[in-house]
Amino acid sequence: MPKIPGTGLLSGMRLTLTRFFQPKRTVMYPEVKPDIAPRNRGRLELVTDEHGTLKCETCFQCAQACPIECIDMGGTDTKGRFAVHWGPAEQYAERREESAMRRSGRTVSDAAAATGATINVAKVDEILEAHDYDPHHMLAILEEIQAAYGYLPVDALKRVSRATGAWYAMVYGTATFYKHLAFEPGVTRSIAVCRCANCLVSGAGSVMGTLSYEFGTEFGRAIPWSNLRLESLPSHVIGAPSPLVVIDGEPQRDLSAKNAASWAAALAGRYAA
Amino acid sequence: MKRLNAPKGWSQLLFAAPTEPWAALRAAAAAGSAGTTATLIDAGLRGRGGGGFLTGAKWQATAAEPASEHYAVANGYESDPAVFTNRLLMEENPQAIVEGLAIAALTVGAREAFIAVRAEYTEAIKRLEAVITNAEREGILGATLLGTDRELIITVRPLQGSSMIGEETVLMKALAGKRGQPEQTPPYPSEIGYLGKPTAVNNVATLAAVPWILNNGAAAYAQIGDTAQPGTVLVQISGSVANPGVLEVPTGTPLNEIIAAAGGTASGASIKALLVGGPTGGFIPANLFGSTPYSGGGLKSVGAHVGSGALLALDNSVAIPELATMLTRWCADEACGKTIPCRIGTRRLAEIGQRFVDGLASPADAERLQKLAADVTDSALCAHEALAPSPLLTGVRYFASEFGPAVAAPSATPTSGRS
Amino acid sequence: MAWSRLTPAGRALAVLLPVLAVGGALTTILLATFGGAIAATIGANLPIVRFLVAAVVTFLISVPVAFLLIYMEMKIIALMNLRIGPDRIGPAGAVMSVVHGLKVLMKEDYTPPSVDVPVFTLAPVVVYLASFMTLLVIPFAPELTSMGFELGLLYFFAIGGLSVVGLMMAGWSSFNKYSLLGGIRAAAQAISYEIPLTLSVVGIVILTGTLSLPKIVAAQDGSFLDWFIFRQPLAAIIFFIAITAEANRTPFDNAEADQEIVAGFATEYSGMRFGFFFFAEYVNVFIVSALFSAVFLGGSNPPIHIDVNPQILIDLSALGIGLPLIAGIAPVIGTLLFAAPIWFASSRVKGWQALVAGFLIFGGVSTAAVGIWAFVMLPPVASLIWFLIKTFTLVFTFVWMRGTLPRARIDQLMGFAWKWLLPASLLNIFATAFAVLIAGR
Amino acid sequence: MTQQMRPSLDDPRVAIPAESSWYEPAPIPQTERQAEFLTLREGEMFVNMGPQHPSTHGVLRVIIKVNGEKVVDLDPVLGYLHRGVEKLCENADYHQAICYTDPLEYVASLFCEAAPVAAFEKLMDVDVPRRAQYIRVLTMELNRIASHTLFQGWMALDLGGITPILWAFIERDEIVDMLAALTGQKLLYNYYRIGGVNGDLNHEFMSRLGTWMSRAAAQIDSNLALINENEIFVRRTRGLGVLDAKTALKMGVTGPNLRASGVPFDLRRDRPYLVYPELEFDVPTRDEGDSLARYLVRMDEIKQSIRIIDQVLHEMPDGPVMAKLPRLLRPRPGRAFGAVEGPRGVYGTYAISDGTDQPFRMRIHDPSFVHLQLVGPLTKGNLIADTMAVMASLDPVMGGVDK
Amino acid sequence: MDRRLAALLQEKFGDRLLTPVRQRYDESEIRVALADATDTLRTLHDDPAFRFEMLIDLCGVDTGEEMQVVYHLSSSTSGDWLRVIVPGLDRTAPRIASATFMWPGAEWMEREAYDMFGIIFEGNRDLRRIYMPDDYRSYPLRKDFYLADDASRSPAAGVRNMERAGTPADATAATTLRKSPGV
Repeated sequence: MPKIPGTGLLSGMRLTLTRFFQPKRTVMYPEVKPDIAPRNRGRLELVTDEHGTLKCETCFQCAQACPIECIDMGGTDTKGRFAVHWGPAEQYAERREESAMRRSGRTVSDAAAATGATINVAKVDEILEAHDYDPHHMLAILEEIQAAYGYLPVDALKRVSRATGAWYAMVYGTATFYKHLAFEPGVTRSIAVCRCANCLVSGAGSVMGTLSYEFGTEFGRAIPWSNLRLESLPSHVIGAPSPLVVIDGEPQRDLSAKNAASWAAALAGRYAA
Repeated sequence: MKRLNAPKGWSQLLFAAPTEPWAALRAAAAAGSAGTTATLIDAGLRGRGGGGFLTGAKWQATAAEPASEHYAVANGYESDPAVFTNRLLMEENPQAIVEGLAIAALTVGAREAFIAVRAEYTEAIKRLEAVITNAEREGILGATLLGTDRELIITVRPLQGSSMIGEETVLMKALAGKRGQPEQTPPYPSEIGYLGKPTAVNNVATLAAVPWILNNGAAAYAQIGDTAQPGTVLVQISGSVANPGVLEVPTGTPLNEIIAAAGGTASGASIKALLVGGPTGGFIPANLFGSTPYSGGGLKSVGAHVGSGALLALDNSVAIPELATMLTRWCADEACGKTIPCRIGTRRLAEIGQRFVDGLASPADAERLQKLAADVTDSALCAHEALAPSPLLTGVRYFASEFGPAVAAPSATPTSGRS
Repeated sequence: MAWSRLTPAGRALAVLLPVLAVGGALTTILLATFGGAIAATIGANLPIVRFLVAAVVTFLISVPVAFLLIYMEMKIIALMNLRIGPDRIGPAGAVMSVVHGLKVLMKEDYTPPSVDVPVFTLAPVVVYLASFMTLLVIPFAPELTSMGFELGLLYFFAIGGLSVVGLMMAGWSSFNKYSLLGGIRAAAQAISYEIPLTLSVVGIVILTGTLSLPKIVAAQDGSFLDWFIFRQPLAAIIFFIAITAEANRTPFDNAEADQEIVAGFATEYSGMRFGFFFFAEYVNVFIVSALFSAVFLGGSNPPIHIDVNPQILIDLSALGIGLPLIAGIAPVIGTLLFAAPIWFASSRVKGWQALVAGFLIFGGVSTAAVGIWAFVMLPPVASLIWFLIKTFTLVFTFVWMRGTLPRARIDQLMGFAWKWLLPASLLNIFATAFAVLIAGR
Repeated sequence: MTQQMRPSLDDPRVAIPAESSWYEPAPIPQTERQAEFLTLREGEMFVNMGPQHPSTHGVLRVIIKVNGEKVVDLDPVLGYLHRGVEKLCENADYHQAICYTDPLEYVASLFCEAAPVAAFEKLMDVDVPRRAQYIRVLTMELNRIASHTLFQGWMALDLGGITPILWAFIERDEIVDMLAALTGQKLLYNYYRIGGVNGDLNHEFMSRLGTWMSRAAAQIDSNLALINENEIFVRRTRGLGVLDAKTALKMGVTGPNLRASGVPFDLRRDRPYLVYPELEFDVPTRDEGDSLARYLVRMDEIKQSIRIIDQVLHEMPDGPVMAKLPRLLRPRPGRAFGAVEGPRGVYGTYAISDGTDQPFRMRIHDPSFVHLQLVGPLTKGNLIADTMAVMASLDPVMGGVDK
Repeated sequence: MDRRLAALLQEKFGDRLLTPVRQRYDESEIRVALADATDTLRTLHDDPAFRFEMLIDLCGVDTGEEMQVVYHLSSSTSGDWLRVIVPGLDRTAPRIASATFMWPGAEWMEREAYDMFGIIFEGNRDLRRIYMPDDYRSYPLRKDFYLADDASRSPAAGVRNMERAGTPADATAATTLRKSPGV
């Protein structure tokens, strides 16, 4: 505090007067928008790579790590093989609907949701009753439902979800993961190729390549224009030759490493006709 | 696929049905949890699923974990589509497996135990269930375990739909009816397993050895095969050998002896390499057969691993790069989709391999291959991912010539995967 | 034509026309008959009429003045804070304060339950009345004093003191502890600062021998050295501090110290009632500044007398019929004159833009010319301009202080008034009296 | 209590007329202290400040018992911002817990991260890379300056000066912007990780920092010139709310408030926790212990912080900014107390691990919480206006007080 | 971490300590019984050998089986820090003597401990809720106080992915969520 009273006030007044003439620091907001720092983490969005395809691989790591469980994810994996959904579903009932997966911003090739066929769920109830509504028997329940209906109707899945208390996302995730569970109705026949090392050595690779090229679909999916499914054989049949191709459970004996490709082409031709 | 009878001197115990059924179980009940685990640790029995943990220690940890429930699971699910060792074991010696599982359950204090089997193995399932029902009728298993008031329910759980189920964390989820994706370890299933409860998961091959150990003593077992991890393992040898089949081999047996046991090479063929460990295994060139013992450590040193216990003998007609690429593509298709490096990286690896096959590869590709493989292995949650690159890596390592000029000399070293 | 077929405007017209007709007729008749009498009465008591007119005028002046000051405060403090301040409405946001006023008008005028309704309603009126009535005696210019009567200074202090009553009323009737504290603070502060305020000008009264503001201003005629701020510096300082406290300005704005008692006496007020307090405060600022400039800064006297005596006699009548012609043509020609260079200067300027610019420039120039002419030729205008310059310099000072100084604590405030200002003002009186005795005028 | 009681408007025993239902019912005293507080003598009344009040930082509510303008007694009411952070942290794993503690003290949130991170690193036995330590010191000191500058503005604002707060915000904004360039966020940085920091220094941050450092000291000094010398300010704060060293220690006061009472207690020097022992700086103290001293001590600390930043920038080593850690953090069971010296005092986090990936118990100690109890003792007998001055000089932040 | 302090503590109240002085990281830790707590704190505060004049922190801990009160002290003469743990408070009715007689600043921390754990500090003049409203019933930081979303015991127990494993399926308000660390 200065000796002469009042000089402190006056020095302050002088300072404000100088500031009065100094350049101003206001940011004219609506016209001038401050730039957001490149490391900003404030925005949750799915980023795309240089080819325009989404980088998000729906690995769920973010959804599982999110401390406040605000991240809700859905979509298909990069092979388009199974649709998946993750999120705090127990807080939002509507997230048990498959629409949640569509809200997640990615096109969902969701066969179960596509076939909106309403079914009689009486059989589902029997199955659930037999399993005591225990979500831990989910696999068995789903297998029996498939045995009963020939495929997994989405209504049945919802029923299971509601009855067992498991999220629809969980039921759906389970159903889409295991290859022997199918969502396509009316797919009765299958062409299965064994992919064990033995068969690969003796030309299973060329068979697969030819078939998927001829049928225009990839393995593990049903062929759009027929009741036929291409799949890879889970395990080699003992005593069967290799390469091994099983059509509707019938091991094919008449092919070898030499004629694999031509045989497959012929097969495809037979089916196309 | 038939079972080959082993040459002289090879001790055979897995397929040997216990002379007196349930004696080992009674012994275990008498010895108590601590005693049993101590015996197993002395015997040095290690997991055959590739994990290589001391079974006794694993059971100790599981039993020590405080929880309202414990579980024991026998893993008879083979992820390799062309391997039938477990199947053969389950069909021929179900008694030992059920007994071993019962001992495990008794030791870890489980009241419920499962045997996970491929749904395709109908015969095996039938025989296992036969054993279980008999035991329950005799009051050995079931509500009254060995006549005591403890209960032990053993059920056979047929599973199918994914080759990932062979992985133990995935198996936990599959049993619980969940999406079959692996979990981070630790926590191991011995802490948080089936339904979040401590669970003892063992391969059937491991369990089948347990009754033998308890019957014949730890010392007898400890002096079989390799000292580091004693005992015998099941090996399925196929490909261009005289008579392919399943062998029971003491650990540490050199590869060439195994081939000899399988009747040597098929007529008019010369083995160029062995594919050890199924689709995710590694190639081992012929010049290493003599020096490579069939054991975890020995195979790791050359970039391969026991894996599913399959040996595929390849003759000169096989093009290593093509085979490796196709195997990698199989790995990519089987990927569960949890970790990005596995789902994407394996596919990229396959593409690089395809470039080698087509001869379009550049030196950059060889480098990228190594880097990417290292990433995939490091980020692995499960053995499938950790081992997926090994075919390409070992191929590049030992058969650089076939991969063309792009590969710079065998300098490229494979990264050892965690298993 | 039926009533129903009429548009609303038509209906209004149909009602108004007869009314207007009748009213007009009546007024003409009345004026014709009693016109002389009315004129006589007006002439008889001119002061009353003058007072009424002055009152109306001051009231009309006070609102725009308040708007102007509010804008000044917003803008100046903003600039001192390195901000830009109001800049959206009007040129440089000049209309912002008007919009504020409209907003206040449009807000709900809420009367909280359990307030003392009549007092609560009356308080703002009293405050505003007190502040704008003091405008009556401000000598804007020698001829521009609405009520230049004697005792003007006394009148000022008396009426200015009234505003405290209003604040007290507000504080008490609001049924709010903050308001109560605020009202009491205001009262205590006003009471203690009235005294030095009044005493500080006694010296000037001694020197001039009058209480009439115009005469005090007249007494400071001559160069700026004759201003009382130089002849009575101590009084000037005391007076300045005292009027700061009177106007409730920082650092003496304890009555509505928003960090301590939320808004003081105005806490419960909203809408236009709050607006009245708001306006009154700023009108006060203007008035005290005006008073200071009148008493100490020589009011409407220019700092230095330069007697330029230009004999510019424009005999408009000589132009005869040319006058309307020039009046009509001059703007057009001027506009064109100013527009042409702009239009030629750059090709990007469109014609109409050039014309608008030219018209504006012409307007500015001609206004400036007329202003200068008026300043030079008409003494009242010059005086008014000088007076306003001084007053707004003081207003700026008040705003400047508000932008700089923190608030003094209430007890320090009172202590300062009683322990320092009062003795100092007394000392000033005695010194002046002594000096007058010595000089023995 | 010896005086005979008069019924007063605020006396809880006065019956409230039914039609005037806008009174809030009088609280029932629960403790001896509250009962004493609620009894009114003649001429006393309660004035309720907050939770919405111009000068209660955040949402503090203070019930003041006044006798005229004189404060007789005062009772802060907390909890308007209570979020139960400790409970949340017990249900989040170690990484997530950090981002819960972040918004505790939104004025200096880096310190709220630093304390739990320090505790967790003790539990995990992690060695933080040296570069990461330097970056932490750098960012923390920047944040300290930002906080103190803002404090200066608040102090002046609570005393009625409106300009300093805006100038203070100009300074703070520059620091906030450069921290945003480094961490990505403007307020809740969430930058520290167990075993290091989230990202290495980037160019934008360094350039901003350089330009700021070139004129920071002068600019802040000239800002101070506005009120440091100001008679009104000095008269209002000098000798106000004097806190002597002994009381300060007994009340558990830390940080600048304690140093203003003449106790040179500074964790950075007395219990060094990053690379602070290698840096050279003074611990400014004052002996008066009044509001002015508390204010001036903080202003001196700004200079010291600039000094520290200068050294850090010169000695910053190269290397990694993150230690190698497992993906799943499961520290072995144990207890650890991590403490850092923040702009308001000691921020402490007391973490108990039970071997799982979540803290078993996580106690958060915030200095503002302790300092707020001083408002009562320090303002008794002063005026209402002084309540604000004292509160401002103690510089509490309600986000930290209410957890 | 100085052994001197450990030795000093040992010989000062060797018999009172429930466990030997524990020194981990840079912290010293002693445990005293509920009965000795007050005397121990007083000694630590007054004894010229210690002079633990600053109470850095006071907090309650609920281990699931018992309540604990933890004091963090700092010495003004030597820069030592000390953690005093008073275990063994009854979970149903935890009571302990207040520390305000020595550190008036402990008042609010004790209020907080009371608010969060229901620990009653005898001698605290102002022991009432500080964060929670006065009419609040339960004590939030106790281990048997469930968050809305933690391990909801839904029919889908074990199915929820983000749930914390190890929750007893038969968890009631009485059983604790997590086992005590025993440290």
